Amino acid sequence: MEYTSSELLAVVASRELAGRRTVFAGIGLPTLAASLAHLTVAPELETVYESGVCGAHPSHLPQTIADAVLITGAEAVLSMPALFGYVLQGGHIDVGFLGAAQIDRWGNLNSSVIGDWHSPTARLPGPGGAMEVMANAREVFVVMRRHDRRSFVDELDFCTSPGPDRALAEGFRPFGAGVTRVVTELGILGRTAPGDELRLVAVHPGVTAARVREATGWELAVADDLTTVEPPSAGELRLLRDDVDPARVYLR
Amino acid sequence: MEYTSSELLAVVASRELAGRRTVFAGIGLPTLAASLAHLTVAPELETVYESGVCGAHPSHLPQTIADAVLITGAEAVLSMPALFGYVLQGGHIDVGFLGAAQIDRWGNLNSSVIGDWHSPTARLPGPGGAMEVMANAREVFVVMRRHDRRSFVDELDFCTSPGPDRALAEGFRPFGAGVTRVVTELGILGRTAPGDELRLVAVHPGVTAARVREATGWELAVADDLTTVEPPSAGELRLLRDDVDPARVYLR
Amino acid sequence: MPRSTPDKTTTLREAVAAHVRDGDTVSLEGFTHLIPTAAGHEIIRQGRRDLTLVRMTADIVTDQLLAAGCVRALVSSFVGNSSAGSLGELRRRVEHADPEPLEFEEYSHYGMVCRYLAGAQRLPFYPLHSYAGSDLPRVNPGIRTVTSPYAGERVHVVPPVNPDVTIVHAQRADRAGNTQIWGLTGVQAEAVFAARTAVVVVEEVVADGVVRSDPNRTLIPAHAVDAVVECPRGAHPSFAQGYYDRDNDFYREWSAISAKPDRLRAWLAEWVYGTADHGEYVTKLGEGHWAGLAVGEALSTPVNYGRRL
Amino acid sequence: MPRSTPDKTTTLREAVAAHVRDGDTVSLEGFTHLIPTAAGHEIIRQGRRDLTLVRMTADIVTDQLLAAGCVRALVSSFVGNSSAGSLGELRRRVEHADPEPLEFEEYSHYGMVCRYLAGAQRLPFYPLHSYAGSDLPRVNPGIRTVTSPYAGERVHVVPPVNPDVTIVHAQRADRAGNTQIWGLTGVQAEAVFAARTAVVVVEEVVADGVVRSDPNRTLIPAHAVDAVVECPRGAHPSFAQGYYDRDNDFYREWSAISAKPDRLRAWLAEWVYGTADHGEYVTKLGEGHWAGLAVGEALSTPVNYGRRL
Repeated sequence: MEYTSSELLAVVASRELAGRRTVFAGIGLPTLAASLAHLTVAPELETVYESGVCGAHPSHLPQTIADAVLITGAEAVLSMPALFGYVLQGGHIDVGFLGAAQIDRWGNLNSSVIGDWHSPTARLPGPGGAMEVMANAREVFVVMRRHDRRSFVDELDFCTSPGPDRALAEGFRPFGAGVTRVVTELGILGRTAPGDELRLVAVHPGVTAARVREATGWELAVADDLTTVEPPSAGELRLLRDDVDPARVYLR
Repeated sequence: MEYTSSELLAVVASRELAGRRTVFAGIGLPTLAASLAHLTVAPELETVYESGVCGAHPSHLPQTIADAVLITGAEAVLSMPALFGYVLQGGHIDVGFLGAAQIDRWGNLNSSVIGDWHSPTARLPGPGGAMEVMANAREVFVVMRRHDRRSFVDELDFCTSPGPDRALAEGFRPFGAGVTRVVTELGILGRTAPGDELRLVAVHPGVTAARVREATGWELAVADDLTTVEPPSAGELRLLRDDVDPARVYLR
Repeated sequence: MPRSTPDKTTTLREAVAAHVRDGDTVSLEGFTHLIPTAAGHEIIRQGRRDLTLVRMTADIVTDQLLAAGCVRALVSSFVGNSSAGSLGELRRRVEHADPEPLEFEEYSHYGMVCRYLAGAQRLPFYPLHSYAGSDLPRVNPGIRTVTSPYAGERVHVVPPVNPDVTIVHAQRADRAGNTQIWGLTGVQAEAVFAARTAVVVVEEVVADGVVRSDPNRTLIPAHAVDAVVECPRGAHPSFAQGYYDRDNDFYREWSAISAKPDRLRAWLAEWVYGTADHGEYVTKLGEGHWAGLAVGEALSTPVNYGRRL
Repeated sequence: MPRSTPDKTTTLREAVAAHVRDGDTVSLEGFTHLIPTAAGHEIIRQGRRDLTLVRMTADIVTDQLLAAGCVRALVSSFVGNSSAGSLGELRRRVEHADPEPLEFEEYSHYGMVCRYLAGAQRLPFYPLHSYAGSDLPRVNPGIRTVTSPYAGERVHVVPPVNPDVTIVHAQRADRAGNTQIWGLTGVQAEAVFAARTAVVVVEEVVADGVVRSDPNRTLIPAHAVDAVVECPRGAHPSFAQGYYDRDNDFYREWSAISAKPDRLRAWLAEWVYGTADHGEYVTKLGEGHWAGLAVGEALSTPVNYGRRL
């Protein structure tokens, strides 16, 4: 079956949620991935949103992390002190999904500025809760639609959300593993523990390691056991199209 | 009109609530005083209970600070982090009512032990939230039914809830004024600011300053303008008996 | 024995006139849900200047306050038009000091929450784990560290924020200010408790009995509130759970409106300066528009608080 | 798209057997309301030893656990039989080490709340204003100070508490553990979030739809809960708002029962060891007794969560 880039990313990310209990999801691809995982590899997965929603059962696919349809019928809606303090900082999140404008080889993220913080070329939205997700989730998955040298950089313009290596370097003991998976249009980068660099662990069908290295702003290491991503199955695609996003809110 | 000691104390304490917006009340005489004040000197007074209840409108006189009748029909019920953190420590309480086993001349209170803390002669209930009320209410009223040398002591066996003088001596800037009024079976002791000792400011009809000094464990100072407490009026007693405590739960 | 509750109801015009002064630190909270837009518009109409605006998610109403020249400094953790695009005025001021510079203090979401928590609890600081390794403390001297007196580890801290005035929007309150919110409750209670003065704007001022039938729903008790304003649909283009839905089209439109300074100012002239109050703004949008944001019914199952027999 | 929620329901016997081990730090919370008495009795029946019991208001169930020899150490902020009198066993152990000593760590109420707050938030300490000038820090080395990195003032701090297991009682939960509490909510959510393992005992396990009709009422989300136990009337002699009233007579009676070691032990033999489970305890009390604690109806006014049209 044919599939789009969005469908590929959603399916690949959903598979990574196998066996996880709780996921902190943003809107768009992470929500698609979590919703598909409910139907496939992680039926009991509890999706938690920054807005305070735990265990959403929305009637429609949500358009924001605070969409009214996420609240009606949810299992719990918590205040932000409880959500950020007890749930996230308390260590209850297995996987957090994040995006960013820039990522480096250790999985540090920039979502604040392009250029100098004091007089930026481009002012981006900033940290939001990403810094908290990075510091407190057991691991972080990054989904980046575009894989190019503007986003996969040798050096961040600004480090908004630091991985555990930067925390350790400043003498703080990190809680989680930081970014362990980066899913892009070209393949999957992986990393297991503080000290590790992100390495190319899988490519999508038809993509070469050389092409991924070319699109990456640092000397990207390639895993010895580099694999090719299993394409979305007919079953996965059917669930995604018919059950998860029948109105094609995010699937294009 | 004749009146009991409980009625006298409740009426005298209620008058002290004139013009106050919020009172942190325990059960018994403080609740009677606050309830009477609603009907007399402070109609808009909001009564707050340690249990989390704000603005109670009970159907029956409550028997504990957590009585179910305080919750049904209340204006708000808060969690303990909100009650202690935001309301009390946040500085929203004008007057807190406290009792104690021992009080000294600066209004420091002991509710923990008689004797040594490590091997006490009598283990008392301990701080509860009294320490928080003392530290965070703008002022504290103490109601002590018995006025004798066992309770009004030269030196506390243990200081559970310290007034602002002790905080200052340790280099902490206190928030409230500490104990400003002590209402007893013999009269009223008063104190206005850190550094002040409690002084006898009023006696009940028929009580002499000498008798109060005799019942007090330190050299009790007497105000130059010592007054005699105005006895409960017929109106106050009627409200107390007919409207506040018709079942005679606390009025004996 | 019941107290007679004070009546703090007033109009938005009077509340802003009485409680928001030039130079004030003003907190407007509401995380996507219940954003106090009507209050922001009234601040614009009354021409307040030199405000320090404290708001976790600086979004459309922030861009409008900036464009109207009300704001000297912004304290925030997310400066974007949700997922719908950019805030044009904010970006011009930050990127080009156009038409004037903007002082900007950046925190993370939880950093902002903790600033309110410290403010509400009268604490000198509040600890959190967010900033270890980030560049943010390098550009924000407000973010510091403290060493634990137990195992000796360091932890980051943020300072309290105590706004001169906090304004929040809610579904309902009684006339004394006991305020009930459902759906996303965000950080509204903490922002109110942290403030020296608090104004609550509500969809409905309801009878005392409605509030008292469910005291656990009261997130903000009366003693923390100075003024209560009834202002239906006052959160548009954001939403009020159970009252009206989010105007997602307007969010998308705002990216285009705010991209051009002239177009943004024309919008303000028409929709804010050109309306006497929020009632006119609501009417101007038209009932057809509101019909598109209408929501159906999904009632909570009542709980029994019990009654002594 | 909806998840299929896990089923965590079990019996009190199984929950205690699985989650409470000798030597554990066990938190039982509930401030006057919703005291987890049935869970305490089951711990006694199963003969746990050397527990460190963490409980703000150490009251009747604490005295019973002490008398049954389950508790080595107590962490508490109020050790009394509410306003009804004394806890005989606790006083004997503290005043006379009779029949054995009791390690006792004393905090104030808010100090305990802050210990749970620190535990729930994985913080190394939590600051508060309560202890300045008190003798308590002299006898409790857990209470320390930190200097603010802003104005330089000192503030007291308490350390986190992270119980091995927290057990709370609540009105209702779904089978996954989404727990709804109304009336006094105390510090139950924080005690659960602070714990490594959490057991929720409820008056009723309800259908998912009941909980989901009012998600703001859920104070404890499923992911924080390991076991859900349906145990009606499990809070007696305390109360469950809307279900049954407080047994004030029993509180008064306890002061007499606990005054004499023999009488206390006879009470345990009859009412705890002599009943197989809480169901038998409830039956033994008799329907006449329960009729005296019955409450009438005072329903909350439903709120509308809204539905997309």
